[in-house]
Formats: sequence, C-alpha cells, structure tokens
Amino acid sequence: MPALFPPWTNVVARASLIAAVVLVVGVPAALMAWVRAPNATRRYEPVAQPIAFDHRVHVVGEHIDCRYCHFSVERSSTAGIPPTSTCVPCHSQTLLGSSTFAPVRRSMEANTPLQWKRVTSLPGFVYFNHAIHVNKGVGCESCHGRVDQMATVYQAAPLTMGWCLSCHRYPAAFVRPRAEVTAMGYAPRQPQRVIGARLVREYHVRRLTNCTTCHR
Amino acid sequence: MSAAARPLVEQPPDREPWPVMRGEHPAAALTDHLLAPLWRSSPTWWLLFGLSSLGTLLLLFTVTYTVARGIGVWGNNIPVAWAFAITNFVWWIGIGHAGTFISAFLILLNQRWRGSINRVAEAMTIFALVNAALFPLLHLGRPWFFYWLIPYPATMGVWPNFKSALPWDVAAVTTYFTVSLLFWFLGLVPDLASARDRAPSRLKRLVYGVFAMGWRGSGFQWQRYRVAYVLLAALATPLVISVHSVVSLDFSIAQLPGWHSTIFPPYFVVGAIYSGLAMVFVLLLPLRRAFGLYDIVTEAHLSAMAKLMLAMGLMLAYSYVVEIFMSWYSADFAEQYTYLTARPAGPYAIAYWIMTVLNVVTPQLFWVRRFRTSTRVLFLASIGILVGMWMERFIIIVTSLNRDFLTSSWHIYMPTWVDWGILAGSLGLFGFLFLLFVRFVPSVAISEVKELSIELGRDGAELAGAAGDA
Amino acid sequence: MTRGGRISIAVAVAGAVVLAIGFVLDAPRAAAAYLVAYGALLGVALGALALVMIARVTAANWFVALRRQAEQITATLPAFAVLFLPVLLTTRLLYVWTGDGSRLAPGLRDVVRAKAAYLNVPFFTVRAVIYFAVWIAVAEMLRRASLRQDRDPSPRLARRMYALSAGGLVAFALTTSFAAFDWFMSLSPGWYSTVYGVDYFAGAMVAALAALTVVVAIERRSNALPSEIGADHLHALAKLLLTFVLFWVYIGFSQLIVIWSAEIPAERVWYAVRMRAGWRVLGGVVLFGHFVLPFLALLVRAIKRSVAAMSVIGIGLLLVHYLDMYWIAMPDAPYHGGWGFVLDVAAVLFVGGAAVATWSMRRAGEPSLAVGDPRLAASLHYSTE
Amino acid sequence: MRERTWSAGAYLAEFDSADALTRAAHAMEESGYSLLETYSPVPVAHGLRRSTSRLPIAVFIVGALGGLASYLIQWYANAYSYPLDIGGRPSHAVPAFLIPTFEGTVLSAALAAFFGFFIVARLPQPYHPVFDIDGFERATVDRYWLAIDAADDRSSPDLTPRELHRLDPLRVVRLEGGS
Repeated sequence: MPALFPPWTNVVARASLIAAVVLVVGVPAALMAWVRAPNATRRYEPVAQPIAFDHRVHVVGEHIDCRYCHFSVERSSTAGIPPTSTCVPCHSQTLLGSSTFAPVRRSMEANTPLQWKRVTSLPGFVYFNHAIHVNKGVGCESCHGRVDQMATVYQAAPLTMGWCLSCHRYPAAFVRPRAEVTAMGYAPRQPQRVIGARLVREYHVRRLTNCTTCHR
Repeated sequence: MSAAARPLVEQPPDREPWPVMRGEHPAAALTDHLLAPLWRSSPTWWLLFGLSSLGTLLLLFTVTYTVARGIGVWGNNIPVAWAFAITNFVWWIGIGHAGTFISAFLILLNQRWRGSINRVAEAMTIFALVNAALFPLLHLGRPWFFYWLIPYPATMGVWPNFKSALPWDVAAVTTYFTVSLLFWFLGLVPDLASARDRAPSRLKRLVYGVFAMGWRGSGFQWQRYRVAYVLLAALATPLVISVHSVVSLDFSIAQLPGWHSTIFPPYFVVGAIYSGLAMVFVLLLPLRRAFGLYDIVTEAHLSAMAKLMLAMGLMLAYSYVVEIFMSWYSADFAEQYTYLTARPAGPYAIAYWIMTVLNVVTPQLFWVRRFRTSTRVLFLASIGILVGMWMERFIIIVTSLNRDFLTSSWHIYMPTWVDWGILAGSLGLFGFLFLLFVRFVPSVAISEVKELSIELGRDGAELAGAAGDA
Repeated sequence: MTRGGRISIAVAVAGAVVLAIGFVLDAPRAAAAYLVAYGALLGVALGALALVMIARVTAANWFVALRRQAEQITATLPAFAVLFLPVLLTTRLLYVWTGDGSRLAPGLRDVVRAKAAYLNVPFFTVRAVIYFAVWIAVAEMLRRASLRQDRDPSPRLARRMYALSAGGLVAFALTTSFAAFDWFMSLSPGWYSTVYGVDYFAGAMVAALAALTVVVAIERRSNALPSEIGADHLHALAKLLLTFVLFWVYIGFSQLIVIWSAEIPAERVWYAVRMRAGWRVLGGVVLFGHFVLPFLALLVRAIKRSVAAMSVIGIGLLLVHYLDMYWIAMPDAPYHGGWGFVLDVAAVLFVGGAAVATWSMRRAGEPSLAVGDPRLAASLHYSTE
Repeated sequence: MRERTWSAGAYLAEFDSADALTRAAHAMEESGYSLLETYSPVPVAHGLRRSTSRLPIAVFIVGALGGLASYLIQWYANAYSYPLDIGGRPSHAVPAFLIPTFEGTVLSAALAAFFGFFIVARLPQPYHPVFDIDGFERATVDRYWLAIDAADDRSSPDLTPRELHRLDPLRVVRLEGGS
C-alpha cells in the first residue's frame, strides 16, 4: 500500500507553513503601512471648489497675506472662510464678468454665501483652535503645506494623532517667529535648535500632551 | 508498580490503594477503545450538541445585541461599573486554570496518572479561555478597537499604559491562551498520528494526517518531543500562577476596600484552581460514563483530585479568615464596613452566604474517603463549588462597588436579561466547543495511557522507562 | 553529647554574654537584635514542620529517606518556646503599641487604640502560648509516631501521621500566620498586609529546605547516611528549593505591587522606609541572594546534583534568610546602626547555638533513617530520571 | 544524531513489544551498527546513543531575549516616547513593567520550545519513506520497528536482513532508497 501522502506533500506542507507565517506577520504589517499611506489619510487629493480659485495667483502673484481672506485665524478657533464680499472689491475691476466668476455673481445677487468645500477637516472629537497655534508661532505652512504652490488645494498633512503629537511633544523643532507665521517656504535664519528654544521660552510654549488638551 | 505511577496524594496505608489503571489492555484494543468516539456519534451526543448549539445561538444574539446597542443594555451603572461581565470573565478564566495546572504541574512532579485526565482538562482550559476573553472585549464598549491594548506603532502616536492592570491582563491572557494551545497541540500529535493510522475512511485518514504533521514515532522524535514537552510544562506552571495573579491585580491595585488586599494574587490563584478542578469533575464524570473509561479514570484519580480540591478549599477559607481579620485589624472604617457589615448583612447578603457555605463547607465532605470516590457526591459538590466561586467573584466586584464612599451614590445593581443571556450563552458555547472536542479529538492521552499500561505490566510488555535525557 | 553539641553550647553562651552586656548598654537595640535572630531561626524550625506534613499528605516518596533529618529540625521547637521568653520580657522595648501611646504619632494613636482589644500584652502572651502549644504538639506527636514506627511498622502509625499532618497543616497555617502578624507585623502597628503570613511562611520554607540541604550534605560527608541517598535525592530537594525560591519572590512581589500601585500612604510608608538609604542596599542584596542567584544556579542540572554546590547554596540561603528577616523587621524596631551589629551577631550566635545544641542533643541515638517506613526502600531507590 | 531520511534505503524489522525492540536495538548496536533508528507508539528507552538536545539552551536564550524586548517596549512606550503622569507613579515604573516582562519571557520561550521542536524533528513531513511500508500504520498503535540505514558501513544486502531475522522479529522489510 502506498503512503497516505505522496512525496510532494512535504513541499506543500512546508510552503503552507511559511505562507502562514508570512500571513501572520505580513497582514498586520501591511495594514500598518496602509493606514499611513496617502490614500488612507486622504492626503494630496485636490478638492474641487465651487469656483476655480487658484491660491498660486493670489499668494505668489499678488502677494496677498493668508490673513487677508482667512481673517479670524489669529483670534478665533476657526481660520475663517472669506465671504463673497472679500472677493468683490478687487475683482470688480477684473474678471467679475467672466464665466469663471458666475458663482460669485450668483452669490452676490442672491445674497447667499459660496459653498466652499472643506479641505482639512478633523474629527468631531478633536478640539482644535487656530488662534493658539498661530500665536505660539506655528506657521500655516506647517500644517497646510505649500498652499502657494497649489492650483487646487489639497490636504497636505496626514492629520493622524501621531502627527499632531510629533509637534506637541517637541514644539521647539517647529515653531517660528510670529512675524513669519504666514510666510511660505520659510527657512530659519539661525539653526532651528537655537531659534526654537528661544521662541518656546519667549512665547511660553508648553509641551501639551494630555489627552484633554484635544479631547475635551 | 513504579514510583512514577503512584497517585498524587497518599492513600491511607491500611487500605488497599486504588489502582491508577484497572484490567488488562492490549495496546491495539486500548487505542481503538479510546479512538472510538471519533468514528461514530451517539443520540445523546446529538441531543447535547443541539442544546449547546441553542446556547451558542443565544450568546450570538445577546452579543450582537450588546454590540449593536452598546453596553447600556447591561445592568451596570456607576458606581457599579463592573458587574456580570467581569464576574464571568474572572470565573471563566479561573476555570481555565485547572487544565494547565493538572497537566503541567503534575508532569513536573512526575505524576504519570495525569495522562488519563490531562487532555480533557487542557481542552477545558482552552474553551474556558475563549469564553473568558469574550467578556473584557465586550466590556470595552467598542470591541473592534481591542488592538489598542497591544503595543504597536500606531498612527495615534500613543501607547498602552503599562502601569495599568489592563495591558497586564492582555499580556497574561494572550500568553496563557497561546501557551495552552501549543501545549495541548504538542500533546496531541502522537495521538493524532494514531487516529490517522486507525481512521476507517480515507477522508478521515487524510484529515487526521494533516494535523498529525507526519509524526511517525521515531526514537529521535520521541526524545526531542519529551524535551520540548517538559520545557513547555516548566514554562506553563509559573505562567498559570501568573495569570490569575494578574487578574487579581485588576482589583487589588485599586484603593477600593474589598479589592485592595495584598493576599489577592495567591488567593485568586487558589480559587481559580479550585473552580477549575470542579469543572474538570463536571466534565470528566459524565465522559467517564459515556466512553466507558472506568478502567482508565479510576477511584485513584477521583480521590486524588478530590483531595486537591479539599486543599484548595482550605486555602481559600484561610484567605477569607485572614481578610476578615485584617479588615478589623486595619482599624479603617471603610475596610471594616465592607467586610463586617456590607457583605454579610448588606443587600447582597444572600449571595455572600451562598458563597461562604458552598466554598467553605462543601469541600469538607472530602475528608471522608467514601465521598471522594462517589461520583454523585463529587458531581454535586463540584456544581456547588462552581456556583460558589461565581458568587465569590460577584461579591468581590459588586459589593465593593455598590456602596460607594458617598452614600448618595449608592446603587443597587440588578442584571438585565442581556446579562443573564450572555452568561447562559457562554455556558452554551463552552458545551458546544467541548462536545466538538470529544467528538473529533482523542479525549484521553492515548500514548501516555499506553505507556502507563505497559509500565504497570498490564500490556504483557515491559518498558524500561521514559526515553530522553530530560 | 557530641563535639558539635558542646561547641554550639559554647557559642550560645558566648552570644548570651555579649547580648547581656548589650542589654545593659542599650536594651532596645539588643531586644531588636534578638527578635530578628529569633524570627529568622524560628522560621527554619517551622518550615521543617510544614515540610514534614506536606511531604506526608502529598505522598512524596523521595522524601521518606530524608524525613528523619527534617523531623529532627522540628525537635528544636520546644527550645524556641523557651527562647521566646526574652521577646515576651522586652515587648515594651520592641512594640510601640505597648504603653499609653505617648510614643506614637497622634494619628497613629487612634489607630492603635482601636486595635487595643488585640494588641495588648496579656492577649499577646496568651496567643504566643497557643501558637507554641500547637506547634510543639503537632511536631512532637509526629516525631513520636515516626520514631515508634522504626520499631513497629504497623500501618496504624502511618495512618496516624497522615491524619495528624492533614489536620496539623490547617492549624499550622493559622498559627504561623498570626504569629507573624503578632511578632513582626505589629512592629509597625498602623500597617497591615493580608499576605504577610504567607510571606513569612515562604521565607521559612526556603530556610528550612536550605537547612535540610546542609544537614543532608554534612551527613553524606560523615557517612551517617546510606550511599543510596545521593545526587537524585539532592536533585529532588533542589527542585523543591527552586520552587520555594520562586514562591518567595512571587509572594514578596504580590505584596509589593499591590501596595506600590495603590500608593495608600499608610501602607506605602512600610516600603518607603525600606527603600531608602542603606535599607535599599540591603533589600537589593536580599533580592539578589534570595532569588536571582539561587534561581539561576538551580536551573543548572549539574549544580542540583552536586553535594558541594548545594551546600554552598544552602548556607548562602540561610544567611540571606537572616538578612531578609532583618530587612523586614529591623527598620521598625529600635535601630541605631553603629556598634549594634555586634549585638546582631551575638543574638544569632545565642539563638542559633541554643537551637543547634537542642537539635544535636535530641537527635542523639535516633536512627538517621525512618527505617520502619514501608516506603523507605522505594525512596532510597528514587531516581529523578 | 539527526532525523533519518533513509535516502540510501534501509532495513527494518517489526517487533510486538517495547522490550523486544530494546533488546534488538542493543544487539544491533553491539554488533557494530551505528545508523539505527526506532519507531514506536510510546517512548522507549532503547539506549541508542544520542546527542543531548540543545533545545533547553535555545529556549533559555529566546526567552531571555523576549523578556528583554518586552521590557524595552514598555520602557520606550511609557518612559521615553510618551511619559504620562498616572497616579503619581514614575514613568519608568519597574515593578509594573516586570509583569508584562514575565509574560513576554514565557511567551517567547514557549514559542521557541514549540517551534524549536518541530524544526529539529523536521515536521511537518506528511510523506516519509517508511510510510510506504505495508502495515507501518501500526507503529503508532502497538508495533515496534527497528531500522538500519543501508548507508551504514556495516550494512550489506544479505548480511543485515539475516542479522535482523536472528532477533526474532515478526518480519523484516527492505526499504529501497533513491527517492
């Protein structure tokens, strides 16, 4: 009587064991890699807006400061989305009649705000305040990326909790002088080590890593 | 009779000691007898299987309901944040202690009689752990985030807090489950090979052949096998002590009177083994009858385990006495109130007295030789002890919590139908898994029993002793 | 009387003289030194008693060959009853709960007053009498039955010893625990720990097994034991020792983790004192010598089977057992360091000398094997293989 | 000595008791064979010379490394990467960390013992030449086999079977090699 299992089953048995080990190690590893991938964090996905607004033109071309449109960023928890009336003064001379501008015209006539799409959004259980960050020397660029180079704005940061904590734990590595907060492509004039330490002292930046800092 | 095959506990010397094995058993007949349940099933099995399947369905339903609606469907409410779920958790995990204790500790003591009962006890351990693990998971409220308790590089950038008992529990229970499973499987390999070689159909031969992994009983394999088996036993023994100690720390590292007590770790371990032995009896006695194992599981086994149970019961009683004394000695009002008033005379006094009587009085029966071998007494006493031990965990958890430091927040906990449903369902799942086990896995360690039978000269052959250099 | 007996009497007398001078110069310090030595050495005798009973109820066949040696250690218990008198006479020096409470901090005063029904000298004395009555009764009855069995191997005696051991263990557990509460835990009367009794028992078991190892090694060398008792019996003894070394560290850790995590000030203070300055160093030495070193050594098979190596481990563990008792009891006793160490040594010599002298006197003329035990033959041929 | 593959073939003799197997193994070893193996349903002390298993040492090392890793993970997580002040206990909480360290030690050691065994025993191996023998199934039930490597210096196609027959076996089987 021949053996119950033919010789080739030895190879299958070993291969399936190796496969099992690969699966046990590989699946969690793959999942951990996946949650960090831009697809999972929704980074770099351009968000189409009701109007083809190009930040490049406004920031680089016209040298408009972030705060001109995002007016409440230094005072309020939200940065502020410009109302239609912010666009109109400049554009009353140019473009107002163009087809691109149709939504703005409609908004103006109907007296209803433009429906801007949110690009960078945090979950409801996270408390976030723009004013405190800006006033403690966190640049817009640090979280929102090089908006001056984006035709259509996308989410630049992964927005994971670990990403938040990376700065909350070592703020000195990221802060910049308040005057430079809205600068794009900012480069520290002295080593960040020196500047960071000084600013942290000057602005009374604390290492806020308590759960209740953000989850209130 | 060799020294290795003596029972754990000494027999009264003026009486004929019970044999650890009875009758003559040719190896082939013994193998076939012990493998027989794998090839056919009985109407009783189907009946029990049907019942336990219903229980499992009940569990499925109540768990789904809990997950869908949230744990608000349970009776827990502040200050009684822990109630049925944690009681069940501690109870089940305690039951899971006897298996590894019997198989690992007794192999270190060279007690060969363990071979007749260790498989059942180990299987019981694994299924009890499956049940135990369910409860803290459900209690998380969001069980799908259970992996947050494991230290892995999370995108959240935070880690479990290792100063809390919760990650200790995770470490202890997962380690215990894994090691129990490995130990169980390693012990099974030679028997699975026997099943492979005895199976009546080609399909069954193939299935058991896959799990037997090609075991062929070569001298080299046997020698290394014994080394690995003893190593695993040596590792499992301190592990078994650690697991319920860690579970006890869930309570004792808090500052709550009734929970905070330094004797908790050994006291919990003793109680765990106690309830586990009781569950072994509850499973083993019917199994002995159903599979005709009277020659293999003899009075020697029953008596030895009954004595072990008596010893555990006495140690438990010692803990009760010391705790009550110390609560008075502490001169601390809250301590005294918990132990001397709230428990014996509070709203859960009935449960307290049921616990005391069942846990302390029941085992005293086993001072009497006749009761140690009476299957009826053993079975009923074991049920009593299982109930008593469940009550003990309930008393520890609920009476410590329900009368909070502020009288204004006192709260009477009452379980809801979901609480009862999950408890009943978990018993169903346990039975379900155990019935599958006895139907598909050899429920006695065949090779060990054969070795014993050869050693006792009941095989007509002589065995020089165990192989290996361990 | 043997030469060893005479030497130990001389040692005891020398210790007693130094201790007496110490009492004149600094009575509290001498009393503390005495209590620590007493507690450590009593543990050896109590552990041996437990060992004899446990071996009896668990049918440990290998132990039969060594049973007489263990029984002879328990024969010192009457001496320990007498040696307890100095403790009884110095309660006022040792225990702050005696007296009117003027020595206590105000907060503690109320706590101690609440325990007055238990912590008072008359009841303390009555309890001590009960403890010794139980221990001596159990030990002597077991010894007598065992010696009688040498001549009359009737199963009735074995049965009697079996029943005595089973019941004796219950009484032993309670008396030993409460003795530990009374004599050592109450040194800090505001502090309490439910596992304290088990902790004392764990230390006592290690000490008893260490002492038994040393006795067996000595008797092996002097050929007082048959040649069958060799590596295999030592191996079994070493495995049991390893078990109790682990048990000791497990119980100690249980107490530590529960108190350390909860951080209740009244409890934490016990460890706070013991984890400061020199006590911390001593604690480290105890942890290392009572656990780390013997644990690693006893994992090695060759060491477990070597008479020489096991003697070293036995003696070492006895010394560390004393240090352990020192670390447990002395920080709460009147301790001033300095020349007091002379008194510590004197106390050990006195109590130890007296115990060894009793041991040597009482064992004289006894067979060194339980020759009447029907299991002796099996025990002599015990093999760990 | 390692697990035999019988790539050169083997001579096998079947016995009906552990005793007979032990006697046969001793006899064959005494007559100069060194490449022997036994197959039995229960462990048999046949006294064949074997190397001492190094599994205990491997288990000790893996266990120690596992314990070290467990401690380091906790230290990194709670004392270095994200220290949190909980209950006033120190971030580097040695007593607390010892518990998962113990579990980690036992888990790694147990995994080492388990997988170590399967690796040294070269399992799983569903097929092995001995399974081709008719009736070898009873080696896990009640039959005891002695096998001699055809590659043994002393083996020869006519002498070895004759020597085996002299041991009074139930039968002698020749296993062809080369597969």
